[in-house]
Amino acid sequence: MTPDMIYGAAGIAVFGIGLVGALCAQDRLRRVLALKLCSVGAGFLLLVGAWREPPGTPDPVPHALVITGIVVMVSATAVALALIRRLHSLEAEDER
Amino acid sequence: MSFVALAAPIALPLLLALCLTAPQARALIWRMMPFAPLPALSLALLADPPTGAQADWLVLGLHLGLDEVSRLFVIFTALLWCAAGASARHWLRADARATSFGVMFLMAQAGNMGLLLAQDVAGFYACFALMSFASYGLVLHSRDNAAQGAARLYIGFVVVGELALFAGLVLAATQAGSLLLIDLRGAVLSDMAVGLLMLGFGVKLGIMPLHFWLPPAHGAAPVPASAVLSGAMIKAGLFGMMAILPLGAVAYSDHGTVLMAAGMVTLFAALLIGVQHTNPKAVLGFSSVSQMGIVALGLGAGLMVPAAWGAILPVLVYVAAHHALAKGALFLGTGAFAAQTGHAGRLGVTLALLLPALVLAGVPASSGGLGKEALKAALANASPIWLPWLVVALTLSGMATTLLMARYIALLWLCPPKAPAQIAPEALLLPFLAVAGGALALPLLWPVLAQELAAPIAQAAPGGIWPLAAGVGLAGAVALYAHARRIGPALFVAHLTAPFRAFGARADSLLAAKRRAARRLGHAVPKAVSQTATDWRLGQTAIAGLIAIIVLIEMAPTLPAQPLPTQTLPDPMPHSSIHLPQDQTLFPDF
Amino acid sequence: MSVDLSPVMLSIFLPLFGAIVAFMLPRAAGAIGLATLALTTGAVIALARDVLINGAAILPLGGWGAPLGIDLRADGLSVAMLGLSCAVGLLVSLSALSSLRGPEDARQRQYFWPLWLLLLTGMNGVYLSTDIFNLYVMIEVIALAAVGLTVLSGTTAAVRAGLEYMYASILGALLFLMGVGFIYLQLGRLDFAGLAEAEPTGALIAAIALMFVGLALKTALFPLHFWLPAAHANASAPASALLSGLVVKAALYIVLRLAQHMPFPSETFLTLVGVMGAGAVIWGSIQALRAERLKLLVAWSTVAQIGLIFVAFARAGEQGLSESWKAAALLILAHGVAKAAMFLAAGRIKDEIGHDVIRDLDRAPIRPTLAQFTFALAAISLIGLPPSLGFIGKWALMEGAMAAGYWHWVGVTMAGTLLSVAYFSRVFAGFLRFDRVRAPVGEHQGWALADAAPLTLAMMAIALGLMAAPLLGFLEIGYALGEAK
Amino acid sequence: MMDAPLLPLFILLTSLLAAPVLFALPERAAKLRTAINLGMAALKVALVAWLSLKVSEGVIYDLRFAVLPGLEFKLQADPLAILFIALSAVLWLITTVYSVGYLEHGPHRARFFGFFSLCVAATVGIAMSGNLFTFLVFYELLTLATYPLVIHRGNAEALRAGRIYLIYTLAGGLVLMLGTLALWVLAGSTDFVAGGMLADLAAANPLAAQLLFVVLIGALGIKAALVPFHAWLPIAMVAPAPVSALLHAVAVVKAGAFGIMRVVYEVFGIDTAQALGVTAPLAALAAVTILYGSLKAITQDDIKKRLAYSTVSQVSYITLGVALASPIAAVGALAHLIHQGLMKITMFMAAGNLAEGLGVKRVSQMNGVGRAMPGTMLAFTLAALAMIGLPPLAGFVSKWYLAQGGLDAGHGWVIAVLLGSSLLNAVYFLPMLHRAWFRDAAPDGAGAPGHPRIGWMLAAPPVTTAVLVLVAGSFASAPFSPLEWTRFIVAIEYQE
Amino acid sequence: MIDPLVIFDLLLALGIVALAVAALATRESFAMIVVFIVFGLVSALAWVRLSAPDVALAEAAIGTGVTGALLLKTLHHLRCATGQPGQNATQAQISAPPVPVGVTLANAAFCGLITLGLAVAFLGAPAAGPGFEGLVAQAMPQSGVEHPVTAVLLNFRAYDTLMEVVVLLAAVIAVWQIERGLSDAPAPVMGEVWQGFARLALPAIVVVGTYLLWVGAEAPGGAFQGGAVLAAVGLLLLLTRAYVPQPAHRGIARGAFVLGTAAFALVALLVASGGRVAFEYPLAHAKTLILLIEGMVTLSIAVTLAALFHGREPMALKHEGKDDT
Repeated sequence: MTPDMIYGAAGIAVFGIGLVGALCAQDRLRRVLALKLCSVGAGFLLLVGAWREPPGTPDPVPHALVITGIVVMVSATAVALALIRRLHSLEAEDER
Repeated sequence: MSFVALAAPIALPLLLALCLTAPQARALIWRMMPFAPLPALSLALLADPPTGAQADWLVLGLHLGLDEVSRLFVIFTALLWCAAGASARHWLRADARATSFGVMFLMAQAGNMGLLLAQDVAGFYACFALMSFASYGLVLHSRDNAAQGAARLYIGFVVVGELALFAGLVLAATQAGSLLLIDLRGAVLSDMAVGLLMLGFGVKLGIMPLHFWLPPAHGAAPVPASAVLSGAMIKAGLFGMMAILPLGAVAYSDHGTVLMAAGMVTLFAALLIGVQHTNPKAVLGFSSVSQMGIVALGLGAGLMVPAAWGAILPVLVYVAAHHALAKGALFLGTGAFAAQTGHAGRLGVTLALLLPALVLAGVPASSGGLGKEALKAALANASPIWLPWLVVALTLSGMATTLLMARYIALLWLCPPKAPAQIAPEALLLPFLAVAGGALALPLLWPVLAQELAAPIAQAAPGGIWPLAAGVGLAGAVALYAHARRIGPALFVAHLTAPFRAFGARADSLLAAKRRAARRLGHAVPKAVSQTATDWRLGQTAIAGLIAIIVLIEMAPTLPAQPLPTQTLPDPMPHSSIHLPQDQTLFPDF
Repeated sequence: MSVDLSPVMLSIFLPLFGAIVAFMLPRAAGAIGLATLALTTGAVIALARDVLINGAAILPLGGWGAPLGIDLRADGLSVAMLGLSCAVGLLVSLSALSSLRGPEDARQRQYFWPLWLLLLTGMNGVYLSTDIFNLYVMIEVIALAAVGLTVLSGTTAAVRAGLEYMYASILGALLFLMGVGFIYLQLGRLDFAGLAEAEPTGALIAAIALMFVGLALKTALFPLHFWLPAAHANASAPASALLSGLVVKAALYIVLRLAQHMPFPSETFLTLVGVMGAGAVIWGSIQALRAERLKLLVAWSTVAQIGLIFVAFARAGEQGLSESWKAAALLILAHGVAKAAMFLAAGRIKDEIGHDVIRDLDRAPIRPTLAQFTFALAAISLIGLPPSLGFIGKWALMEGAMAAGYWHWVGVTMAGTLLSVAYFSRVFAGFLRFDRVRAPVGEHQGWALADAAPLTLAMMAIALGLMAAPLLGFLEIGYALGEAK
Repeated sequence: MMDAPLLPLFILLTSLLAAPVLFALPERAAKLRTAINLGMAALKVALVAWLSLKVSEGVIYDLRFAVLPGLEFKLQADPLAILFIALSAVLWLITTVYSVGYLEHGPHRARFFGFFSLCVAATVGIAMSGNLFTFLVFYELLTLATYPLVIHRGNAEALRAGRIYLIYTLAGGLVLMLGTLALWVLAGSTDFVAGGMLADLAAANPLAAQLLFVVLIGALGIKAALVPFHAWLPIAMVAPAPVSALLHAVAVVKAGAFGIMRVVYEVFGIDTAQALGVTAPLAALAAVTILYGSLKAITQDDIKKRLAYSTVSQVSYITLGVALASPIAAVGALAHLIHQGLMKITMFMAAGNLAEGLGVKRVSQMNGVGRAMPGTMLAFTLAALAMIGLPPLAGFVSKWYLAQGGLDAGHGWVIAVLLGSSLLNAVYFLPMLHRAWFRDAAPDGAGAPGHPRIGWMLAAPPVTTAVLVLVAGSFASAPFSPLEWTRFIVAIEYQE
Repeated sequence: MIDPLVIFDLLLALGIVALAVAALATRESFAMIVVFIVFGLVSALAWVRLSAPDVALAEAAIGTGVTGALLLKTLHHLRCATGQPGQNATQAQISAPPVPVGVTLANAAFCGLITLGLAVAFLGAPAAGPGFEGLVAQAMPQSGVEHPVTAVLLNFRAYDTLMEVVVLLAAVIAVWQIERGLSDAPAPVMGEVWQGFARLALPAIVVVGTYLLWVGAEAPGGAFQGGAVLAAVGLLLLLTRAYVPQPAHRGIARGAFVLGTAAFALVALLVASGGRVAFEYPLAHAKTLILLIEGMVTLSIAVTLAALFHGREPMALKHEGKDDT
């Protein structure tokens, strides 16, 4: 039982949960959030792969990748949320 | 072989005829009518030819006997008489002149049997005459104008024929110096004698120009009588020639030429004349004439080239048997047809009639087809000058017969023959079917019956279909033409295309309906599927499903090979160990 | 100090700088965009020449070299794809210049160019990349820019479709990222060369599954096509042309590349891919037959055609993969050019007639003849009639399938062809029917410079078929799938 | 005379390049359009004459470039090609004149003539195709170019006809593609080689070869209107008269028949095909088509429909001649390719004149039209008599050779088929002639002899082709006549 | 003998999974976002346990902080636009027919299967297997920086990082394009929503900022983390309306957005001379160049993130009607 196994399993579980949410959720915000969970799961996987038993130092490359992933994800989230807001306004207009 | 056995075939009918005059016995005798030829039949079947017996005490010394040829004649003649007798019993049940018919019928039968069995000139001639004159009564039976005319014509020809025959026999007997037919066959006869004999027998055969009596007579006689007239009695002419003329011994090329030419003419002229008649039985009569033309061809060839006679003889016997059965069946069938009261019955009988008609026309491998082919083969030995013409003529005669038969069938429906009142529709069927069956089965039965005489038949080619097909086509064309003439060409074309149009329209509407249904379905199903997929968000499910399926597909083969390596030490990859600094190669131990 | 500007770098960085400048100077965006496209095309031509002469070119960014650094690699297939994106991009840009001319389009114009140039950056980046994580970043660039283009028209339908597209894009990218994670876990490196040495272990299988489905989602392979028709049908014409002609091809290209380098999956998996493709062909065609609007029909036809490309990919099973990718690549190129032409033509028709309801096309008294002609030419290539490139692609597909004895793929292709005839002929009937118009028909009123670009594209789709042999030879440069296996 | 190896290409380009120019011309530039049309058509005739001279001298033309590795796009000018090109070039010229007159005030002329040119280009391409692949390319081009012509009228009926036409022909094209591919995969080549090239395949895998034959002939049979693939042809006659004329005489059905010829002679080879036992069924199918088409023609009242069914019947003469596998029959078949074209184009143009000048579209309206339009009807009469097969007209010559070929091949039934067909031809043509010449027009009917207003451009072409019908029959044995050229070809195909 | 840290890890992992489930299972949207933010912070904690402090920082600042802020802002917008603050507005919007339970179950079952398969694959993979650390260690001296993550981000895989910045640029362009001419939701004052956010986010920012400082002492900073912290300042400025975006500022904003990308790309291109390829910094100037890039990128990121939060392009009010068409 090392942290990499524990968190690896947790990461995959989070990814799976996120996937369920992304596929099943109808609420737009919730779908975005579920996708974010998936990305956290993917981050876990990479970090676990980078982890080395102390006193080894972890592989820095996946760390960089995860940071990139986080930034990419926040960009995508921002666009998706902007679309949600816009669509909401348009639908509200259409209803009126 | 006892004389009694040989005489019984003649005696029994005569006896029955005698009894028929007694009113008390009439019912019984009529019932026995079909069995009158039985002695002849049993004799022919049981006897071992050649056999003979003589009664010198009778006439000029009566010789009765049976050789291989006459045995075969007796068999089919007797069969036909049987059937005709059975048929006559019903046909004449309510007829006022039944007794006279019965007497004549039996007497003709006796004559017919007698001439086949007789082996001396006098006996032969007597029986021949008995048969011919008794038949007069049969022809005259209905006493109406047509019958009167036909009977007049008939008797005229019979008389001439008998005269000629008589003269010829006399001359022949003189020149042969014997009264025995077998001696006549071996003797050198004068041209005159042969010519007279030919004339005499030619009348019976109905070879042109001696045929005038035949169709009217066959048309006028009651059905059972026509059957025997056409099936059995005209064969007497053939038998006579075979029995008396020195065929195979002496060449009579002039006579042969005449006979052949007459046969050739007969073959086609009968057709041309026949198609113009409207009485189906008269048409059958012409068909008989035409068929006898074929026989005449064979005889003529035999006369011309004696060497070929050995091959021709068995074929002619066969052709005679074939014609007797087929034509007898057709006549009896005409009666059966006339007796039918319902449409279905008529249709059934017509279909059954098609069989003997086709056999007669020479369907390949049927008795007709085989006979024709065998004859062609046999004639190959005869005159090389005539041969091609003979072959063409025989071939075309198939076509012609087909045409006649088509005409006959058409006339059956257009001018149906009349049957006596109060006749049971099914009564005449049995004899008809029996004879028709005989005609059909002839190729199978013949080898059993004829033994070595059957060889040419067994070796004959089955014959070609195309004369028949051409005949059918021509007949169809003529029918169509007639039909078109009757209803007008425009209407005719409309009628012709009507079934296609109707079929087309129905198919179109069916197709259109199916197409509409398919289109509805084609609109509805994708719409529903698409709606469901959208509503249920199946695309999302597909994402997960696909990943799962691919993982399963790909992992399935690897799983058994790779048990879960949960607790195993990971295998250090080569390239990783190369790059790892030494102080970091610490792997966790569990 | 002279800067060493390799065409490989330029074909990525020129659009990037173009996007930046176009974003900074919205008023001149059109001119900048066009100039950028022209320059980029020039760079790609230079690159093509280079590749043709020297073979595949490799550029180790930062001088590190894989696996630590990132290599860019240009071989025949990459350059062909670059050429596709530039050629189609240039002509679509021309068309966009004329179609986004009005004052009411000011806003679209302002954003179209930066987004489109960023999209081009992303696509060119994909075609030159040799690193799977880099591919992930690139497809995200593409995704964001593409969604921006999708919703450019601003209608409710477009935004709704764009949102759905966004979800699909993010999910696809995340699946891909997860696959990258597994590959790292197994191999410890992320470059293509590393993949080639791999054995199919559990982690790699998981990676393949995740990455393939992620890419299939992005390229809208049936049954993951649900987002595409609405997105492509509701975008404005140039955007639709770019989305349908180019964007989906990026993910397809990655599939081809992975097939080249991965220890590729089993026969069963390939069959599954083919079956999905066949499903796309059938279902896409059926929906195209039902579609009521022209652009929707064209969008559904994209679904069908993408399916066909996957059929081409799977046409001869595992053994035939070393040849099958060429058929797929030909079909990708053919579809890219022809579909762009078709969407532009459909946009022109909609502009001229005022609507794009198929059943009412024949009521219009104005017939944009040239646009209709363009549409028909593009349809010829998409149907696969000779001598178009689409025909050559289908020929290659069926030839391989036949030679391998996979007659079912031949059947699918033929069925797809017939169905495409059926749905496109719906449109032709609308073009050529005149008895429902009361007013006199003005046939030649559709003349416009705007037709030039789509017409050129459509002619290219036809003419490229005659150049298939050299094209095929070019594709093979540096693509050593057989050796990699 | 200088030698130009690109001559076949030029011949192709005269019409292929004319098409875009014609498309681009504005609708009102009628004079310029006519000039281009006629100029190009005349140029093509001249080039074809030159080409045929060269080919008869033994010059070989062979242009090719690779489309895919090994797969070539190949143009060649062999005598068989010349035969077909000459037909299309001459008839294109005549039909162009006719079309210009026919469409004088009609709509969409730019489109019409553009596609008309493309159609001829495709036909010429089909003729000069050096392999089945090239053939396929032009075959599909022909489909695409004729579709707009068929639906030129742009109404519901035309569109329906066009849809059916498109479905049939594109399906045929697809099957042909399948067959070509299969040929390519199985034999490694799609080239047309005199004497055929499938002997090895037929020996190794007869079943595959037979299937291939069925697929290829089935595909080509759709355009050649073999029963049961003939349904599109009578429907497609909604097209304008010049289009129908071209479709029936030169372009589409002939392309199918020509393809059958190429496939039987130069892909399979007549000996191989016979060895495979596939020619007899083909001959039977052709015979059925001949009789069926004639029978259907009898019941049609619409003149063009009657002519269309007549085409179904007549074109199958060509197939029959090919399938009989006898050099004499082949001469008949090839000659009929030309003769039928001349006869049928005459009749369609005459029918178009009747419709234009008198409004007569049905047989029942034809009473007395002979007096109203004597020239047109004379041409029609000549062509009809030729169809029936009266000497010395063109139709007689081809029928004569077909009959002799049938005997030569041991198929006596062919004579029956030919006689039956001639009889039926008489049945459906003679009433038309009877009405036209011997009946008086109904005083107020559609055929009332008013003042038919047709210009010389409509009147002259049918007369010209009728004269050609007469000449081709009367001088059948003169050098450069279709018949003589045909013998030249057959000598090559049968490698005598 | 179980290491207490293992117990801690187990509990943390369980907590993470539970929070993930809770975030999706919570019906109320606001609560959902709150749970998500907690989840993000706990995950960041777990990442610290995986010796990835930089990543944890980035996750906390950007993945959780900025994302949470974006979500809350969107929720606020949705509620205000329907005019029913307090209602669960987002769910009221859904008019699609309900998905059958069977389909949902199938989804869940498939996802379970996938998770299982991934878990198997994960366990089958070489634990702590091969990696880049050796290569990185070898290359560090030439990278110009001391911190390996920074070296990877800005040197070894600088191309990725450039493209990441491009993604941000694309995002902000797209967002500006998407949210056009909308009348702003009622003034984003510190209502109940924002108070909730502030309660949770501000401490997080403080924690993050502190940790960033700590990291910064050890290595020359993380651009993204720094940018995020700066962005947080921007958010607060926007929220408190201390700064109201003006149409006139658009040019500057654009400049700020592209600054990082442009500088990065220019440097990357221009170093390619004298046998060097793109991104190959001359060793002598590597540190300077990287610092320059980092600075520019940090600035761009901060402004971009703030703009993403703000959403629409600032427009003059009079134009709004027109632009809406």
